[in-house]
Amino acid sequence: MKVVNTDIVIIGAGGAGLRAAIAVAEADPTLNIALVSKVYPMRSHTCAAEGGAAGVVKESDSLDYHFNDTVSGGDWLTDQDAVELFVNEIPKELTQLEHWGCPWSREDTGKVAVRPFGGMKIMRTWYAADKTGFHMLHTLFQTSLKYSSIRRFDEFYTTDLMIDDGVCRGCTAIEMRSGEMTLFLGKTVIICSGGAGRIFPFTTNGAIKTGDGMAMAYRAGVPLKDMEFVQYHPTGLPGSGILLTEGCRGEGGLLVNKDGYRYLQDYDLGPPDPWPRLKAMELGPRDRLSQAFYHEQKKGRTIPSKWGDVVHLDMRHLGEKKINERLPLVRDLSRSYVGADPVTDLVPVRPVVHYMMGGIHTDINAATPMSGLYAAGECACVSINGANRLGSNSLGELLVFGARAGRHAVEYVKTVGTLEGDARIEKQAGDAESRIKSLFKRTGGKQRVAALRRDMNMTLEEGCGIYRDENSLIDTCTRIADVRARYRDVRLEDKSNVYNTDLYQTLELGAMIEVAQTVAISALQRKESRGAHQRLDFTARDDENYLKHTMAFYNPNGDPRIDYADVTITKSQPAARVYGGAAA
Amino acid sequence: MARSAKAVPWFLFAAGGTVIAFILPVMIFITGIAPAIGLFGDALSYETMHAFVGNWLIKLILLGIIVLAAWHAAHRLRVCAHDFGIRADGAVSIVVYGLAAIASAATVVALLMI
Amino acid sequence: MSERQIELEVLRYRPEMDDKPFFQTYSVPCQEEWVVLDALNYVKDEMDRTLSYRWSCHMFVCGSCGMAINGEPKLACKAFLRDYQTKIRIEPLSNFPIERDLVIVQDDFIEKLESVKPYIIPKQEKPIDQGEYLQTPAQLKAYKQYSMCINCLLCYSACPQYALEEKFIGPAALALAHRYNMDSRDVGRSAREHVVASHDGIWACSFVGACSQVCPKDVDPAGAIQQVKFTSAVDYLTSFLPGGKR
Amino acid sequence: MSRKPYHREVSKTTWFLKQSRYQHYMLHEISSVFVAIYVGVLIVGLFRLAQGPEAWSGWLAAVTSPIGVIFHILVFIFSIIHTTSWFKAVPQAMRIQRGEEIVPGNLIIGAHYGVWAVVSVVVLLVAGVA
Ligand SMILES: Cc1cc2nc3c(=O)[nH]c(=O)nc-3n(C[C@H](O)[C@H](O)[C@H](O)COP(=O)(O)OP(=O)(O)OC[C@H]3O[C@@H](n4cnc5c(N)ncnc54)[C@H](O)[C@@H]3O)c2cc1C
Ligand code: SF4
Ligand code: F3S
Ligand code: FES
Repeated sequence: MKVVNTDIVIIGAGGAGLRAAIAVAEADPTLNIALVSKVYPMRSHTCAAEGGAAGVVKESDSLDYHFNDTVSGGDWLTDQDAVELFVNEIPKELTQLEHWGCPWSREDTGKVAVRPFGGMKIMRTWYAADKTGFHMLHTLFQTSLKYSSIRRFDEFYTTDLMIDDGVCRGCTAIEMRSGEMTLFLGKTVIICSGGAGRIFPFTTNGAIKTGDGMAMAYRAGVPLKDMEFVQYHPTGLPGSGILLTEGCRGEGGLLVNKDGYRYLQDYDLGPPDPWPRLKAMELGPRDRLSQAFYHEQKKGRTIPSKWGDVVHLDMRHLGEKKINERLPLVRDLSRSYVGADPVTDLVPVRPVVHYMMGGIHTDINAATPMSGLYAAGECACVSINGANRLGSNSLGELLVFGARAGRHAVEYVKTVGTLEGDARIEKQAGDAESRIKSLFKRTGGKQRVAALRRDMNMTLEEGCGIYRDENSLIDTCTRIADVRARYRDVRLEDKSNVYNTDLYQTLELGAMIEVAQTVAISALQRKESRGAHQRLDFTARDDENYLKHTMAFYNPNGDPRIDYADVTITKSQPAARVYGGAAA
Repeated sequence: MARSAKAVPWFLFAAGGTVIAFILPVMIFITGIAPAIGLFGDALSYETMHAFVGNWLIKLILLGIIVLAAWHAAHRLRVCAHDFGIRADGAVSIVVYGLAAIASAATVVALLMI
Repeated sequence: MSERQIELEVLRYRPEMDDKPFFQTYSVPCQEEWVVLDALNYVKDEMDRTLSYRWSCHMFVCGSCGMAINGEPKLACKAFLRDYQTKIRIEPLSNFPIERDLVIVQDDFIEKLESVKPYIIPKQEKPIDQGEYLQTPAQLKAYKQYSMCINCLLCYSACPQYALEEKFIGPAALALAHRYNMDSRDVGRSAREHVVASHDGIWACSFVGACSQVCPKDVDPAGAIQQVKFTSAVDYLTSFLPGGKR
Repeated sequence: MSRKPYHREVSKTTWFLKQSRYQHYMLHEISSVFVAIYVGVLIVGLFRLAQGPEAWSGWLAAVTSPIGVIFHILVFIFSIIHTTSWFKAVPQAMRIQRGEEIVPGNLIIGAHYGVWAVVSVVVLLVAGVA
C-alpha cells in the first residue's frame, strides 16, 4: 500500500475543504497538507449554489439582526454562541473572498451588492449573479494554487478514518484511476465532504452528495447531530429536481397555485404585497413555504403535471433585462428542462430535498468529540442552522467554519508533537483494504446497487418527507433496516481496478444507508414539530422535552443509539416564529 | 518559458489581414477581372497607369498594401505549413518571411523605378 | 409519459481487458425530456454496471460530463434527446488519453491551468478590515465573461492545435489568464506573460475558433486569446523602446 | 499498475478533413497561398510598368489570358472568403465595451461591411471605372 505522510489530511475539496486548506497554509506554511477529494475540486457541489451568501455589510443592517433571523429561522435549535461567532466572522470571510477575486455583483458605486433572501429581515445576501457558489468555489480553488504546501489528491475516494487510541490520524483512500489503496498518515483530519441529499430520490444535490464523510465519522464513533432536519427547497424543477434559486423570489418572483392565487397568504405569511416584502410571503423561510405546498396539494389547488403536482413561479413581471442580468442560469435551466421561459411563461416548481441541517457533531472550533478530527461545511453540524437553515447561510458557514477548522487543526498539530503507533495504523489500513478486496471476491451476492438505492430513496420520501408521523416513520425505519441488511449481500459487477464506478457507487450506497437510518430514527424519536421536522401527530413545538440536539451513535448491528445534548442559548429565548406582516 | 518573438510577424499579419480584407477584393477586380471583360477601356493603358502610379501618394499606398499583404500571407503560410504537417517551423519561417522581405524590397525598387 | 427507444453506441475501453476501444450498443427506453446523461444513468443502473463515466451536478455547472456526442464535444447533461435521432454515438472527449470508457485523463489540463497563475496578484495586500476593493459594474463586466469557465474541457477537445501540439496551453487556461489580467484588482499580467505569451501559449493558437463554438458557457476563449495576442504584441514591441519592460 | 491509458492518434496531415468546421478554417488559411501569388503578380506588374509600354502590355496580355483570368477569379473568391471570415472574427478579437455594455458583435461586423462597401466604391471611382 502506498503511504502518504503529511501533517493535516483534509477530506473533501469543496468550499469548506479548500477554505480549510488555505487557512492551514496561511497559518503555518511549514505544515504539509493532503487535500483528498473524490472529484476534482471544481466539480464539488459548492459549484451548484446559485443564490448567494449572507453577511452584514450595509449601514442599515446589524449583526444582531442577522443573529436574530438565523436563530428564529432555525426555530431556536441553533447554538447561539456559534451563531454569534458566525455572524461576526462572515463579513470578513466574504471580504477576504472578494480580495481573492470573487466576481461579486456590484452597485454602481463599486461596492458589493446585496439581495433579499428568505427569512432575512434586511437585504444582506452577497451574490455573483445566480452562480454564487460556482464563483466562490473557483475563486477558492484557483487561490489555493498559490500555496505550495497544499498537495492535492484529486479523484481519491476516502473509505475509512484511521484511529489509534481514540485519536484520528488519517484515512485510507483509493486512487480511482488505478484502484490502488493509499494510506494518508498525519496528525489530524478535517472532514469537509459535503451533504447527503442523495439519500432522497428527488433532490437538488449532485451525484457526489452521498454523505460519505458523515458515515465515516459515524462509524468511527462520532455522533451525527440533528439528522432529522432535512430541508426541502420550495422551488425545484419537476422531473429533474434542479434548483431555481431563492434569488428568483428575492428579485420579486411570485408563487401562485392553479387559480393564479398567491396561496402563501393563507399560511400566516401575508400580506400579499406586490413588491417583495422581507420575511413575508415568497420571502418566508423554506420550511414554511414547502409546508404550504403540502397543504395546497391536499386541498387540490396544485397543478398536476407528468412529474407530479406543481405550483407556478411567476417572474414575468421582472422583465427580460433583469432576468438576464440577475438570473441568467435560471432562465437557461427552465427553458432547457421544462420548456418554460421565465420572461414569458409561468415556471412549474415543487419542493425538493436540498440540504441537511444535521451532520457530524462539532463545537464552535469545528472540533468533533474525537481528538484529531475536525469537520466543517455541510457534513458538519455546529449548529448554526438548527431546525431550518436560512437560504444563503451555508455558503457563509463553509467559509467561517472551514477557516476555523483549518486554524484550529494547526493549533492542535502544534500540541501533539510526534505520535507513535504508525504500525498499528498501517495494520488498520490493511484491514480497510481487505474489506474492499472482499467486496471484489464476493461471489453470488444477490442484491443490486440500483435496486437497493431505489428502495432506500422511496422509503425516505414516503415516510420521512415534509410531513411525517409515527406510522410512516416506523415503516421507514423497518424498511431501511431491511435495506441495510440486504446491503451486506450486495453484488459488485465490475471487478476491475481502473476507475471502477460500480465500486464507488456501492461504497456510496453503504454510506447513504447509514446516514438514512440516522435520519429516520432521529425523526421517529423527536415527538414534536420544529422547523423542517413536522409531525402530523405532534403538531406543536415542545421546548420542554425537545429543545435539544439529537445525537445518533453508530451501532454496527442495529438501530443507532439516540441521545440528546443541550442547546446553547445566550441572548435569545425561544419564542414564536413570526413571519408575514407581523414580522415587521 | 520565454516570451515569443512571434509577436512581431503576428502584428504585421493582423494589420495586413485587416487592410487586405477591405481593399484586396476590389483591387483584384480592377487588375485581374475587369481588364478581361473589357470594363476598363483606357484606364489600364500604359499612359494612364504610369501617370497614376507615378503619384507619390499612390506609390505610398500601394507600397503599404503590397508589403502588408506579403507579410500577412507569409505568416499565414507558416501556420498553413504547420497545419499540413510540416514541422520544420524554423526553416519554414526563414523561407516565408524571407520571401516577404524580398517582396517588400522588390516593391520598393519597382516603385522607385516608376 | 412518452417513451422512446434510443440506440446508444458507446465507445468502451477497459484497460485491463481491451487492447483498444470498441463500440458497444445499448438499446435504452428513454423519456422524451431526458438528456444523454439520463440515458447513460439508465444503462449504468439497469443494463451494465461496468460502464464508467463522470458526472455530478446534472445542471451544466460542475463540468464533469463532457463527452463527444455524435462527434461533437458536449455536456451530457445539456444534450437533450429531443435534438437527436434514434441512434446516438458517444465517445470520450477527443484529444485526451482514455483512462477507461468515457473517462479521460485530464492531468495535462490541470497542470496548464496552474501554470498561468490563475489568481489575483494584487498591487499590495489590502487589510481585510479596510473592506472590499471597489469595482464598478463596468469593471466587473470587463472580465466577467471569462470567469464563467467550468473547466469542462470541451474547448480542448475541439481545438486542433491542441491535438497537434500537446504543449499548447490551450483555450480555457489562456482565457482564465485573460480573466485575471482584465480584473481591476489584479496587476499580475507581466507575471503571467512568460507563460501566456510564450511559444506554447497564445502564439500556438491559430484562431481556429472551434473552442468558442463548442463552449457551453459562452466564455469565448478564442476571442480572449486574440485579445491577449494584441496586448502581448504591443507589450513585446514596446519592450524594445527605452524604458520598456523586458 | 493497472492503468493503461489509450492514446488516440491524430493525423498531422489530414486532421482537417474530419470536421466541416476545420475545413472552413483551412479554406481561409489557404487564401494566403493565393494572396501570396497575387502579390507576386502585382510586383511583376509594377516592374513591367516601370520597364515601358511594351512590357506593360505583355503583362496585361498575360493577365487577360484564360489562365490569368481563371487565376484571378480564384484569387477573387479567396479574397472574399478572407474578407468575410476576417470580419466575422473582428468582434471576438476586438471587444468594445461602452460603460456596462459590450458593443454587439453584429454592429461591429455591420460597420465593417459598410466601410468595405465605401472603400470599394471609392477605389473603383479613383480607378475610373464607374
Ligand atoms: C443547488 C444548490 C444550491 C445552493 N444554493 C445555496 C445558496 O445560494 N446559498 C447557500 O448559502 N447555500 C446554498 N446551497 C448549499 C451549499 O451550496 C452547500 O451546503 C455547500 O456548498 C456545501 O459545501 P461543502 O464544502 O461542505 O461540500 P461540497 O462542495 O459538496 O464538497 C464536498 C467535497 O467532499 C468530497 N468528498 C465527498 N466524499 C468523499 C470521499 N468519500 N472521499 C473523498 N472526497 C470526498 C467531494 O469530492 C467534494 O470535494 C446550495 C446547495 C445546492 C445543492
Ligand atoms: S472555456 Fe468553455 S469549453 Fe473551455 S473549459 Fe471553459 S467552459 Fe468548457
Ligand atoms: S480552437 Fe484552438 S487554435 Fe485557438 S481559437 Fe480556439 S484555441
Ligand atoms: S453533470 Fe455537471 S456539467 Fe454535466
